[in-house]
Amino acid sequence: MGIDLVGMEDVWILPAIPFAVFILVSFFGRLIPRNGDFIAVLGMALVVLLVGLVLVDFQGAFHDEVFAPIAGANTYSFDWIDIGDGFFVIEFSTYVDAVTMVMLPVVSFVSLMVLVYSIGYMKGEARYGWYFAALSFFVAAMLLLVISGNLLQLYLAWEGVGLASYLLIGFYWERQSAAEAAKKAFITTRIGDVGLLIGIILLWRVTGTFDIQEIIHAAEEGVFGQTYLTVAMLFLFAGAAGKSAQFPFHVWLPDAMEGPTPVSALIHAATMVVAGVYLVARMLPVYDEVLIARDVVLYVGLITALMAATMGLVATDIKRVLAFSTVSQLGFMFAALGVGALTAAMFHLFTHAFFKSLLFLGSGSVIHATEQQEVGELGGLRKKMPITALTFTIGSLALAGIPVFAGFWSKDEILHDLQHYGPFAAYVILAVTAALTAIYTTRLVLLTFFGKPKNEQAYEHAHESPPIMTGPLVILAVLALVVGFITYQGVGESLGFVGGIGELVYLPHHGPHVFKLDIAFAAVATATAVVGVAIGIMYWWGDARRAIAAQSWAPELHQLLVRRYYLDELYQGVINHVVLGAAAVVAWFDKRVVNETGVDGSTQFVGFLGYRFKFLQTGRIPHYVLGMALGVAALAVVAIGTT
Amino acid sequence: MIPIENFLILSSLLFAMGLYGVLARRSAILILMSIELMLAAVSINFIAFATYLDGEAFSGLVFALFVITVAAAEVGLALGIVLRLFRERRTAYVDAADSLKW
Amino acid sequence: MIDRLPLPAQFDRLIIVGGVAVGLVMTPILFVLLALLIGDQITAAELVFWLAFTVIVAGASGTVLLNNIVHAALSLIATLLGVAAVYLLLATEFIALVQILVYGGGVVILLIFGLMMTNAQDDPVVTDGSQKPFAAIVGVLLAGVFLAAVIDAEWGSETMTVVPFRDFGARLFRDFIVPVIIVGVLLDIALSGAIVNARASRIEDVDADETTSEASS
Amino acid sequence: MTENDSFAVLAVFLIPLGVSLLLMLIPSRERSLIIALTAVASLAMFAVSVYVFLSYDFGGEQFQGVKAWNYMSDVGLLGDEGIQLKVGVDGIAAAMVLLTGIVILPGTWVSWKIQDRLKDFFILLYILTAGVFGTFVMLDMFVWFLFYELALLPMYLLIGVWGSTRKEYGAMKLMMMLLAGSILIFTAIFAIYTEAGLGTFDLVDLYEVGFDEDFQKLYFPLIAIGCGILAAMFPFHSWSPDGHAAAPTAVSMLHAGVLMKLGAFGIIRLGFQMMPEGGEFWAPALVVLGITAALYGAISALRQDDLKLMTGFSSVSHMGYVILGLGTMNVIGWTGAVLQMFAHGIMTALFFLLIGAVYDQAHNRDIPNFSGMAKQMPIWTIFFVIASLASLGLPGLSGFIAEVHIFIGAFRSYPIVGGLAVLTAAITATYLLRMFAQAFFGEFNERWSGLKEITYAERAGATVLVAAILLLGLWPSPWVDRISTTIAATIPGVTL
Repeated sequence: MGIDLVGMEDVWILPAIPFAVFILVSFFGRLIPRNGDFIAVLGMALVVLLVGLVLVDFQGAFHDEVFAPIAGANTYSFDWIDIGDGFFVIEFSTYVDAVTMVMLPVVSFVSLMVLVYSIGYMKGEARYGWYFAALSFFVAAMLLLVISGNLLQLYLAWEGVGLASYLLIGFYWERQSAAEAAKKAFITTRIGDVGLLIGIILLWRVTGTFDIQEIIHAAEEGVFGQTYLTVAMLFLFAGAAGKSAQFPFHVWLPDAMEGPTPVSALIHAATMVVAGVYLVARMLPVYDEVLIARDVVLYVGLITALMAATMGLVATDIKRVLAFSTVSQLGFMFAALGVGALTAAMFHLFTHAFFKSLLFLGSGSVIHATEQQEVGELGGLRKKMPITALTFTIGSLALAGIPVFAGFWSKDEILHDLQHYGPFAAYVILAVTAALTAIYTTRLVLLTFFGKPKNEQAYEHAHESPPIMTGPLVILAVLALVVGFITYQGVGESLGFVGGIGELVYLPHHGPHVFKLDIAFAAVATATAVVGVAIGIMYWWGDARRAIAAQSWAPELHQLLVRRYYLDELYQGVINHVVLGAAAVVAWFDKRVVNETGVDGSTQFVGFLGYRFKFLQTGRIPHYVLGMALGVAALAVVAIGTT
Repeated sequence: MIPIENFLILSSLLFAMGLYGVLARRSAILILMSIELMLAAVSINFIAFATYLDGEAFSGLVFALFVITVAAAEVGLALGIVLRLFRERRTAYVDAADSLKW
Repeated sequence: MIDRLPLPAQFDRLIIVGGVAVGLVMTPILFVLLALLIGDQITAAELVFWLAFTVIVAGASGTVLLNNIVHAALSLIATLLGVAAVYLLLATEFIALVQILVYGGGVVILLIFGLMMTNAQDDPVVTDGSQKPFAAIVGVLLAGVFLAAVIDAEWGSETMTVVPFRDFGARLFRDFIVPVIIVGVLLDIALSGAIVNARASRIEDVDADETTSEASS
Repeated sequence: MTENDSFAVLAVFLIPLGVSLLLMLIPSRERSLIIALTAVASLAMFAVSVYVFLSYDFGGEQFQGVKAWNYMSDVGLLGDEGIQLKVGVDGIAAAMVLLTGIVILPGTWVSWKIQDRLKDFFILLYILTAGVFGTFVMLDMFVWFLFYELALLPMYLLIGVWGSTRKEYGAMKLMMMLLAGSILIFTAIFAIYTEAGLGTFDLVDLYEVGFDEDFQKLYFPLIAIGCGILAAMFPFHSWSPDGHAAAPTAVSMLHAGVLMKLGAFGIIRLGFQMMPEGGEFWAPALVVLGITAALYGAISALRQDDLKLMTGFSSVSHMGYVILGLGTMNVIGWTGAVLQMFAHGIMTALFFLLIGAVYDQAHNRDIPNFSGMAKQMPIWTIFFVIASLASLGLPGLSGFIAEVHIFIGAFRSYPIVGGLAVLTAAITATYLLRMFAQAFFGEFNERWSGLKEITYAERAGATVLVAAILLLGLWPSPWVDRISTTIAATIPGVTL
């Protein structure tokens, strides 16, 4: 009974709940005790519950073979706009398939964890209620995005999460840096969104529909021209790259750390930034039709992964290291998608969500305790904050790709697929990146929790966070430890699925594949991770003297990384000189040419003529009479001449 | 019997001379006189047409009569204005009255 | 003002100059016309017309050309009398009579009064404006146009209609009574206006006006 | 709509006209009476316009609520029917009537703040409103033009007397340019009348004529430019930023919100409906002008410091979308254009309301002078953010609905132009967010600690507008249905 109550056709309820919470809390938050935070948490818990029910229904449908896991179906739709009797239709439609079913638990569960955690973290902040309202709004938009059956609705939700991100990055808007970061994030993603919208419209132009599945069918049937489809999919990817902070749009994500830390955990690590990955995964059958576009995805992923990892090596802000890490890991996912490895990408997305949100929440716990974000001011905190230190370390090991931890399985899968389907260089680059990941992760853990405290005052001040914060940390740590195992067929079956994630999430023409641990390959991957950890320990254990030596070994290189390859400066320069320069030229043109020459000029011309002609008005009667007489004479001459 | 053209030629010449006077003279009094010439020319035309071309020979005469009458009134009024001008500007020259300029 | 006017001397000169001028112009024309009349070339009426023509043109010329304003005014009288003669030739004695009475007796006298009240000084004056050449051009042009039109046109009827004096008066006061009354009112208003305009302003006003005009100039 | 609804159509312009006459009889010291009267009037206009909009049956005839009164029919010169007072609405007009009804509501409320000659202000404002309403509902070309002018002329006094900053310059420039446009329209109107030779100014009859193609090509630009000046079409937009900057709040709201739409409406009514072939011939030019204006206005706005100037250029940019949408010659683009007219009207009215609210206190609206205003005036900021989000085309708000139609319409006909149009939306986001970061966020500038939160009247007005923004953004089909069926049925050159 309860199981039938909410099925796949009712997924529209999922975003509706947090949206209702948003309305309630943002308008009436002041009237509710505790500004309505518990409403947000309870609402989210309800969503998690419903997601569970939907999941059960999905499994049932899967077993009954009501629909194939990938083909899916629009489970619910109504026309929102209809022009010309179905010629141009914008509909509201929900679509559920295995990819959705990966996303839904991630989004809802991490959101619940973050909301619970926030009760402790945000305690006593101004705009406490607004925080929960905005977060609920974000979740609503994100859930809507995930269940969208058509691209325009997806775009709507896409912009919705962008808005939520903007509002939450700029939560501390009194700080100019926060305001600037919010602006930067919004504008950068917005530029990507231009591409997304263009891509959507280009797809519509040929197929006449926004429905994702119909577009995929059309692409598979070869309705599109190859070049046309390539261009369209590249535009679409621009949107995905913008939202997922891929090169060259990655600049906004490190700055987005100006927002409250739980926000970074939820939006800028676990959920929103993977929307790009989700979009490309959703459209992957189409990308498979145009390999050039898919290769672009691969290369962008590779570049981003490597670049962000190197930048992560030198970052000193605990949250920024994690931000670079996020960018880098998103690069991993895109690289996997770039070789058509849907399973690997979604699997990594899944595990990454848990351990990266764990890491962010852990860093939030540290910041909450010490009010310090720079690793140079931290150190030795494991004694003061044992739970945080332990969970953070688990998350780090997962990120580094140490076996058993979640990250190992998914990263291994990606590397495996790259080795098989991609160019060899791509595999090498990602392997190196994996090693670098291990290095900076180790560095972060060592500098934060080990060694001697560098700022005694902050250290003295530090204390373990309250249970409402450590509780989510522990839950997430457990998950970061175990979720990787769902790749195994047996684990999947025991949970009620047909098998491991590879048998659930796959492209139709690739077919399901049963995970088998390739011991040799896994050993190589593990060795890479262990070497990375070892290098990290070697350089940063104790007083980090070697690390400083390495820094001074090539100061230019170090500076290059610290300044993030000067890309921010480049963009700022382009904005200052090219965009604002163009704006200045146009403004000048408008002021001088259009207004002062064209408009004022014509009035001045008339005025000038008037000034000249007024001298005809001598005021002397004889002159007027002469004029009159001349006129009469002229008229008389004309009259005579014509008769 | 005198052909009508003779009268018309006479009035044309008279009118043109009057016009010349109006345009060429500076003194307001002389301009008034020139206007009288023009009016006389017009009256001649009226009467000539009435006598020669109109069977009743009436409207033209009445018109001429009114012209004369109105001319008298006009001269009276105009002289008043001229005197006024003279008082204001110490001259009766019309080009002194140019406060309408620009 | 009046006593500064050198009236007697002017009259002397006027009589001499006027008489000589009229004599010089009129005598040859008179002789020619008489010769034509005697030779049956023209009728008496035509003789009178041509005489009147000569007087009118000469007088009008004098009016518009003479530098001396008084001479011009006297030329105007001659012209208007010539016009009266033309009216007589057109068999409209009444209009001729009115012409002489109103113009000769009224208007010209008024003009001469105006002259005396304005051009008090005996100084040599330039009575013609700077646009004299243009005036000549326009005058000649217009005269040319009129003459061309008059000569070019077909005038048809060569008979004269003579309206008896009595009929004229009867119709004037029967059919045109309203215009006549209106003209009467107009005259009245014009006279009042003339009086108001011409009446001397109070001294202060004059002074004020002068200072403002100086300031503005 | 039933037969009797034509009285509702009549009422939309008779109410403001009657109220302005009534106001003339009230002594100007009776402030509260004036306020009460205008409150009632604004609500009445709102109610009637909502009724007109809702009762328009989009499955039925093109023009509904039609009713004609002849009053110059016997004049031989003008023909048998001559000039009539003929009213009626189609889907486009119904939407525009609703827009006016919505905007006049807050427009009236915020004007109660005016201390100086309140009565005269309202008399002129309501004459202007009557003109606007009348233009939307008139179906007689001559009377149409009469009301068109009636909507323009009070503007001069309203700006010149109650305006701010360079008000004489702004008022004069606005008036001169708009009247220049009127001359073109006037010429075209009489050319049409003569060419048709029907002896009537009845638009419905004239639509049936089918003018000669050369005639259409010659006279369509006259209408397009003449009305385009009022729609701030590039390069005739110059009056718009200065005029808006100088105008008092309510006038800016009505002007940018409604009057500019009158221009685009005129292009549809007299241009495309009358001369479809000419419109088709010149449509590419409209596309070029439209996209130029959109980009140009957006880029210019990047450099503006004055809030009102920025909004003015933003209006130029958004009206560029309208022109672009009309130029696409397909139903989607056209629907988008009309929706954009509505959406921009609401949103820009909200902008000017809010700018006016702060300018009244601060006597300053230079963006760099403000900082951290969200601390002092949070409600104001929230409203402003909503308006800006609508302006930059955030989905779920009115701007997106309109823009996405225009983008898609543009892509159908001219893909490159469509791409540029989408890019413009990003530029819009850039200048608005720059303004946010500078004026609303960051450290609070203590200089403005004396500023008070916006008044309750302003809050109420802003709420009405925000409600409209959300309604159109989330439930667009009432608008889309009415507008798209009208367009598909009545504009000959416009295809799906």
